[in-house]
Amino acid sequence: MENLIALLIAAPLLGAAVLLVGGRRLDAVGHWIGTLLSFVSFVIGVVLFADLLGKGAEHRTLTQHLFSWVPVAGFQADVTFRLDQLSMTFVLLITGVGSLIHLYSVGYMEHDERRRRFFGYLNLFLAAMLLLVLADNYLLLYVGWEGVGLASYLLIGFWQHKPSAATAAKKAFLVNRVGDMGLSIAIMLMFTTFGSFAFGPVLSHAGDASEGRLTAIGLMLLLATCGKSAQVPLQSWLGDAMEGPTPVSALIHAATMVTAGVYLIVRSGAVFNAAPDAQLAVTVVGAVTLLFGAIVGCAKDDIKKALAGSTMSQIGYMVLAAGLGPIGYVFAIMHLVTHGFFKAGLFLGAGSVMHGMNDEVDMRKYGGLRRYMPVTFVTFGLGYLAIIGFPGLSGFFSKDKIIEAAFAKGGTDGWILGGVALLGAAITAFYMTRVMLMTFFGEERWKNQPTRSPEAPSAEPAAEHQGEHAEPHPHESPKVMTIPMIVLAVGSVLGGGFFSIGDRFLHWLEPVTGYSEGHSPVGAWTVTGATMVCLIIGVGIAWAQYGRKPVPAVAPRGSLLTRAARRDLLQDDFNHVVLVRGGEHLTRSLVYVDHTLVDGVVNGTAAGFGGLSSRLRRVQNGFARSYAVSMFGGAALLVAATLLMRAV
Amino acid sequence: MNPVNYLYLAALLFTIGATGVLIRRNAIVVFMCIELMLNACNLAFVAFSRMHGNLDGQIIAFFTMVVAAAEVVVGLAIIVSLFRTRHSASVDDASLMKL
Amino acid sequence: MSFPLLTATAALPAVGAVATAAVPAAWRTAAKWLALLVSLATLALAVTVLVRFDPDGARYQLTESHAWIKDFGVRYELGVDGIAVALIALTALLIPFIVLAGWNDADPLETGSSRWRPTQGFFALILAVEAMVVISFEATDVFLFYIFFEAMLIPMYFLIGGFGDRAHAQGEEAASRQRSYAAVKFLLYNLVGGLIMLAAVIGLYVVAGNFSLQEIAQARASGSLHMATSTERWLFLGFFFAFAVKAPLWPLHTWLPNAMQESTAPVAVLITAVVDKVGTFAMLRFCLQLFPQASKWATPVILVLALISIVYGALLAVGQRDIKRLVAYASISHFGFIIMGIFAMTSQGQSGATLYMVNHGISTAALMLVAGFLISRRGSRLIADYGGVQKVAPVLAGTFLIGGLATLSLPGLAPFVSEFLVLVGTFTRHPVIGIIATFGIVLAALYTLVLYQRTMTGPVKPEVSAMPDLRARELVVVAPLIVLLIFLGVYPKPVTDIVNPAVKQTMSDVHKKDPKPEVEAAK
Amino acid sequence: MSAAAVHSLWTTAADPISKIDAPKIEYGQLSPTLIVVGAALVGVLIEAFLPRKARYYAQVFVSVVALCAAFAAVVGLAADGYGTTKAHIAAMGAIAVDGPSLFLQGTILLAGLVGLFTFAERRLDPAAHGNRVDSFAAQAASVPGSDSEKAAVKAGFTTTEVFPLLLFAIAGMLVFPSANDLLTLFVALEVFSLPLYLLCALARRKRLMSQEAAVKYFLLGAFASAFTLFGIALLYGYAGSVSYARIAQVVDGTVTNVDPALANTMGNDALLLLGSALIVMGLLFKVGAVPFHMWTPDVYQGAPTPVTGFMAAATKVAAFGALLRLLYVVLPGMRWDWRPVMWAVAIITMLGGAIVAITQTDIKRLLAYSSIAHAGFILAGVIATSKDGVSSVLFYLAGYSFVTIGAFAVVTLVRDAGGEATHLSKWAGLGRRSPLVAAVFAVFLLAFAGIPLTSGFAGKFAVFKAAAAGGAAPLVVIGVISSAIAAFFYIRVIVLMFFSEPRPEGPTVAVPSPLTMVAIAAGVAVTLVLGVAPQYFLDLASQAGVFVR
Repeated sequence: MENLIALLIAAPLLGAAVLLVGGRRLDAVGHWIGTLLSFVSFVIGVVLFADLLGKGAEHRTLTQHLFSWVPVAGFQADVTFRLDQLSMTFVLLITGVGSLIHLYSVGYMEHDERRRRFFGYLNLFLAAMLLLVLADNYLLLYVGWEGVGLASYLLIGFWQHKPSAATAAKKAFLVNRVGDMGLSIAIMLMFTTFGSFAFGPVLSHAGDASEGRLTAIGLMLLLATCGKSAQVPLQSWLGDAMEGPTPVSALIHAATMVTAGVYLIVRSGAVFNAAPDAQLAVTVVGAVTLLFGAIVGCAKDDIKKALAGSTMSQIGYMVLAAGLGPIGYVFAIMHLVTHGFFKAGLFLGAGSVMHGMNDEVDMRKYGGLRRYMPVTFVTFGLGYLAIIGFPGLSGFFSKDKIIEAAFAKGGTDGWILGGVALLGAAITAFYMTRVMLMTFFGEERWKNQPTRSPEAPSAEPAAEHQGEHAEPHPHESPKVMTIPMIVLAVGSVLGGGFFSIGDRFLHWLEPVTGYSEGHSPVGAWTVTGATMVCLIIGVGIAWAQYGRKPVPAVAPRGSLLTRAARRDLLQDDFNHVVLVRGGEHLTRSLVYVDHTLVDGVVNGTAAGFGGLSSRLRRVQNGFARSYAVSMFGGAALLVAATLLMRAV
Repeated sequence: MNPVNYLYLAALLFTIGATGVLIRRNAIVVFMCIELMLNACNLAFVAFSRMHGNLDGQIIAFFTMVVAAAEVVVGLAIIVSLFRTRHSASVDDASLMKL
Repeated sequence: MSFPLLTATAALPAVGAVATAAVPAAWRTAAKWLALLVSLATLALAVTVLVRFDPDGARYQLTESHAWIKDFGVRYELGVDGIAVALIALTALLIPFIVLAGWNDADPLETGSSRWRPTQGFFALILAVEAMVVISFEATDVFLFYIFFEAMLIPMYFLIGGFGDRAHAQGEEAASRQRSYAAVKFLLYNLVGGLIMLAAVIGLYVVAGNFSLQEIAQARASGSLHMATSTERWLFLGFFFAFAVKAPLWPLHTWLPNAMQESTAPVAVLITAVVDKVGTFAMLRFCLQLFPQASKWATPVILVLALISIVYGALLAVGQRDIKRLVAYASISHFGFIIMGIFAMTSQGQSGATLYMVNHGISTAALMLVAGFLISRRGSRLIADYGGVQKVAPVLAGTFLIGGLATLSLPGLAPFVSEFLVLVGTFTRHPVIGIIATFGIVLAALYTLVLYQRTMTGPVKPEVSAMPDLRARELVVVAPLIVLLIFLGVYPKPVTDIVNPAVKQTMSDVHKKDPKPEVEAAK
Repeated sequence: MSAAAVHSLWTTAADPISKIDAPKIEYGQLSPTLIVVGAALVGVLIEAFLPRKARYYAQVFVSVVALCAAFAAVVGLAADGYGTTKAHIAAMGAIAVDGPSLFLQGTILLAGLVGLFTFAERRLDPAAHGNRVDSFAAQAASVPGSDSEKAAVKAGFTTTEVFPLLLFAIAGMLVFPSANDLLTLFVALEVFSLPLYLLCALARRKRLMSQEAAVKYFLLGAFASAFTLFGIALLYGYAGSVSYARIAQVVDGTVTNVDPALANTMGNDALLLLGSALIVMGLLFKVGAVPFHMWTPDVYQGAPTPVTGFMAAATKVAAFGALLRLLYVVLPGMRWDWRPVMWAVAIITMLGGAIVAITQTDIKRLLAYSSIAHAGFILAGVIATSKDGVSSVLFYLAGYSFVTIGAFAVVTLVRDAGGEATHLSKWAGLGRRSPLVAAVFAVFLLAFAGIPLTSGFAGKFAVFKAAAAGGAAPLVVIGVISSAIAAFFYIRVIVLMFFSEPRPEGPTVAVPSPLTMVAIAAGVAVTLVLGVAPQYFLDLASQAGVFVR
């Protein structure tokens, strides 16, 4: 059975290879090849899942050793896969959502002449992501880790002729590299600490290592998480990443890749459990990010950016949970999965809206669309309810558990974290409601005015093929796009309930992640009640602002906070001033130094000898008598020296 | 008379000759100074020969004279041809090649 | 005695060089084909060496030894260990691609004087360089090594100065001036290094009485040959200086950018990918074996210099406007990694360094050659003159990107493995240095992606709008390199298996053991 | 005939005639010199009695035969073991027949032979009025540009006297390194100097420069030899004899039967130091060591190029031979006095020559300065004061002389309207015009620069090795540095030839006769052989590394 594991990765990898090397002759069928192979991978995943279910809880870990990768003395890296409940969960999420989005993209990318390559990249991403979650050692995981980074780089920058896209792609890769640095240092630390970096030895011996080292490792892993999962302070790339085609945003920057950080922390649970300081840092990062993202989400008028903000904050929840240790791991993953459903659904909905609106992304130019695209409206609506945690829907269960866990951490930390989590819930309700209202309700602000206002340039130049400046004619998207949305909507409605009733998910994951019942100072129902209150407050405020009054087509100046939030709370400005400008100055001055100083010394020496030479040759003045003088002097010196030698 | 004095004289003559080479312009004079130096050497040889009581020095003096004569032959030839070309026997005029 | 395989491997290209040079002016194409065939034949020989070499056998294999210059205590001694084998294979592998890539670079512009035969000269010189590089990898006699270490400067010098890059903004006059400046700088810089080494070589002879690497190393090990500490250090410095110039180590690097910028892409590859490797190789083989104590003594300084090279080279690469200069500075950064790995004095570091030499050779070749194709199309080396190439020449852009990704050592491509090994190897002994060096990977991403973004993406510049995509010959050059990059990235074991035993030997030469992990968890 | 011999005649004159015994001269062992001298005399007779047309061929024939015969004689002697076991002092203590002298004589003879070929070259200059001309003045006596000169040229005169002069010079050089007493040394010095003075004056083109060169060379040479002579006088005063053996004994203090009357002069160190210093200075002048080098560039530039080539090669060989013998046979006792001084000389010579050469613009001057730098390198070997030192110097000289002659031979090929185009700027792009010549010259330059696989490298290595072994490590380092500086200007020439565009009015490369071709070919061959497989010659040199005392 375990021999199937490699096939999980092989299928999409094959697809990527075929599509990218195949060339134009595959343009006609490329997208179908890609979709097919991702479904194949999904089916294999399901088969393996069934197999795992068949086994006893403790035997649910399959490993497949392919070959020895980098054997150097003590440094032994193998290509070995490990399929346990945790990675199984991810495999299903990735391949499942992935396949749906492949399907969706067939319709979405219809008009793009580079569609084949797009699917090639998508397959590449699937392969890398599966490698990431299936790897049995950190180095192999690192390969997948950077692999997904590459795929995301290629896909964000898919419309390379747009400078903004190219820049965004570069930014994403660079910021991720900073995170990757953390991961590689973590691996080195593991090697020096345990003499290995395979999950088995490291996690089983985590207890024996000194806490200092473990903390270091934990913090480095956290750094990696910040990069990949867009956590503060490395979150800045996610917003720009929305330059990529919407399916990409849905798959990579909502459902799967950005959650890799959570996987990393949960996977390394053993290390964190033994390093409380590192855990605290994790929770702090999570808490900060969940507020940060939420606030940013409130201010954005670009529907995708708003959703991106929300993604950030939802991942904040997961990281927070993961930071809580055994009491949180399971719920982090659970929220991750449900979030995968509804956030993907939301993005696909947004894509569908843009598809109908000539790729307009500015929500202020939407309005009242529910009549024109009912399916999108319904699915998006369900996703919306799920994310704000409407009772009974999946978001409700998963988020609620996290908030409980946060309180359950106990002590002041517990109160603070819990409070933050609650606040976050309120804000979430607010901004999601805002999106909902601005898009589907209110009067139709897109009437009798061309889209594409200069101040809000569209992300999707696929529209170049249609008339840009015509007034949009909103219409429902084709089946191939709506079906995935419907499926995801169903998932986001039922998922949470299915997982939580009878703690199915808990029992499934516990053997891997471990679980300890936290005793929270406040009762479970109190928390739920509080959440509900926050929910209502958030929705209420949003309704008051965007439901009752008409939405101005041009954004009002807004409060200081709003303006800051529009600019991602000035994070980019900071980066620009400190890193970009500073870096430019540094490099420029270094180039100068290299040329004038380092090279100057070299050329200077040469010039020096030249000068000396031209000075010395003047002695050779052509007069025989002066030559005679020098001889005479020489003779005198010679004699003198000889006598001197004898004297001393 | 102490033969050492002859040595001093020889040294003096030699120095005079050398100085002449350094300060005189006319090639002929310069050349004569060189001859003077050679003669100073001869004097030294003879003096030493006397002091050592063997004749080698005196014989060497004869050899020196022969060599000097040969040198004169060659030297005058060269200097004369130079003079005929440039109509001046000044050593300093001959300074085409320098640096 | 058996067939002198090593001699043949070195001699074949030498003979080929002479033959190629002798081809009459009119038959230019014939000369090209001859050169290509010779280089392929050499590759075949190199592969035979690779096959005949037994990783677990004696340290030096396929040895040959003949008396040469008795009075200097010099013998014609050849022998290869794993490291040498790997590098010989790399050299022999790259030369055919270099020849193929430079196919039309040396065609005479004006069909003027019939006696001036640039094309023949070009390929003859390339083969000559190959011969000398190969033999200096094989030599186990210090003097023999030194001779070719120095002699290879001459053909390189003519390659740089004689066959410059045709893409020049300021016209041919300025071009030739800058070219000969670069060539002279290259030659003098390396000559100075070499001469200082000569002093050390002589010193070594005075101390040791012969030049046989094995004899001296054994004598040192057995203690029968005692060197005063100061003597050993001076000699070490003399050797190291030459190697540090050759494998540019900050601050002795400034010749490389000029040389690479002015020479044609294939020659630039020849410089960084092949010739400079002799320097790093020599550090590993001669510095560490002959002067173990001094090597350990100098390690801290060298590590710091290497570290500076890494960061400094990367930062300067970011600041470049000229594609080739950028690659040059990137190479400087990479050589920093290699040297760091060598002097980390750990198995990972040194295996990584050796692997790095191979991988860097391949990746630079890929990137630089594609860059060369690009430059030859547009006739400019300035990054600013490009833009949107990806739309008009997707394959070119794709290969360029892969080359770039290899340069930033993306996992899955060969350089990643070696770079990570070097980092780990350094980290285990010098954590701080290891961590700072890790910043290099971020900077690498920066300069590579900036280069790619500025040249390949964005709106299509009018000058490049008519740019043709890669031709068949060019694909033949690039494709195998890329395949190799991926293969060695996924399965480097073949190389490491060859290298590891040799590294083990070197480690024992310097009496170093890998540091033990805190917790013995590995099985 | 040595002073000692004459002395015995004198002292015995008073006694009865019967007691006179003829001095014993080993003619066989002196045969090389005697052959050359004889040939030179024959040459003089040829000038006297043969018709003009026939002279050239007769002279060339005689000279070639003589040099070959002399070389054969040297080889024969060496084969007889005179170089090693049977080495001894011949001609009543005047001449030493031992390894060094035979090796150097062989070298000088070969260099002379090759030089002779360049002398005899008659294809380079365009034929004047239908008769072939060589690079020597039609009639040395006629004033440049005068009618008599035109007439001489028209009549197709040629100065065939150069051949006997060359032979005389060679004869002197053969004696110089093997001279075993100071008088012989001095006579030999003059014998080979005087013909060279004349040869310098005989250029066909640029006669003014040629004459100027001659004057400078002559005056300074005579000046130098006067110093030498004075030094000899002082040493004679010091030791009471001019024979090397005797002086050495006195220096070592192992002298017997001191006449108390001479105690005040005998063994007076002041005399010794002064004397030896002055003699050494005379030799350093011939070698062209800083600060006695200043004649070198001017003379090298002004003299006819074949003469320059011969001079640069052979003079150095002979002079260094003599210097070695002086320092190793006569003055080993006072090694600690002269070594530091020679250190200084060697250092400034290496650096000075190399540095000044950087900015030269005339190829002949450039080579002149490079020869100065090389003198410095050789001095490093001399200082080693070991058997290795001797043999390394011998080897270096052998390699160097051929490279030099070859290089200057190439210079004679590159010509424009005004004769040889020696200004560097005219050499631009030579590699494009005539790759072969440029390549050959490049080989010579690389040999000068001491690039491996050339004789230059082997020689330099041998010398530095000896020096380092002799405890002169700092000297080696400085030598290495100055070779780096020197490399710069050799490379400049190569850059000029290959990397710069040819000038439209640039010089043409004349196609030489087999004579010059042989000279150049010999240069290349020796350069490469001594570079790649030097062992045999190193053996030769090290066998010849012992002086007889």
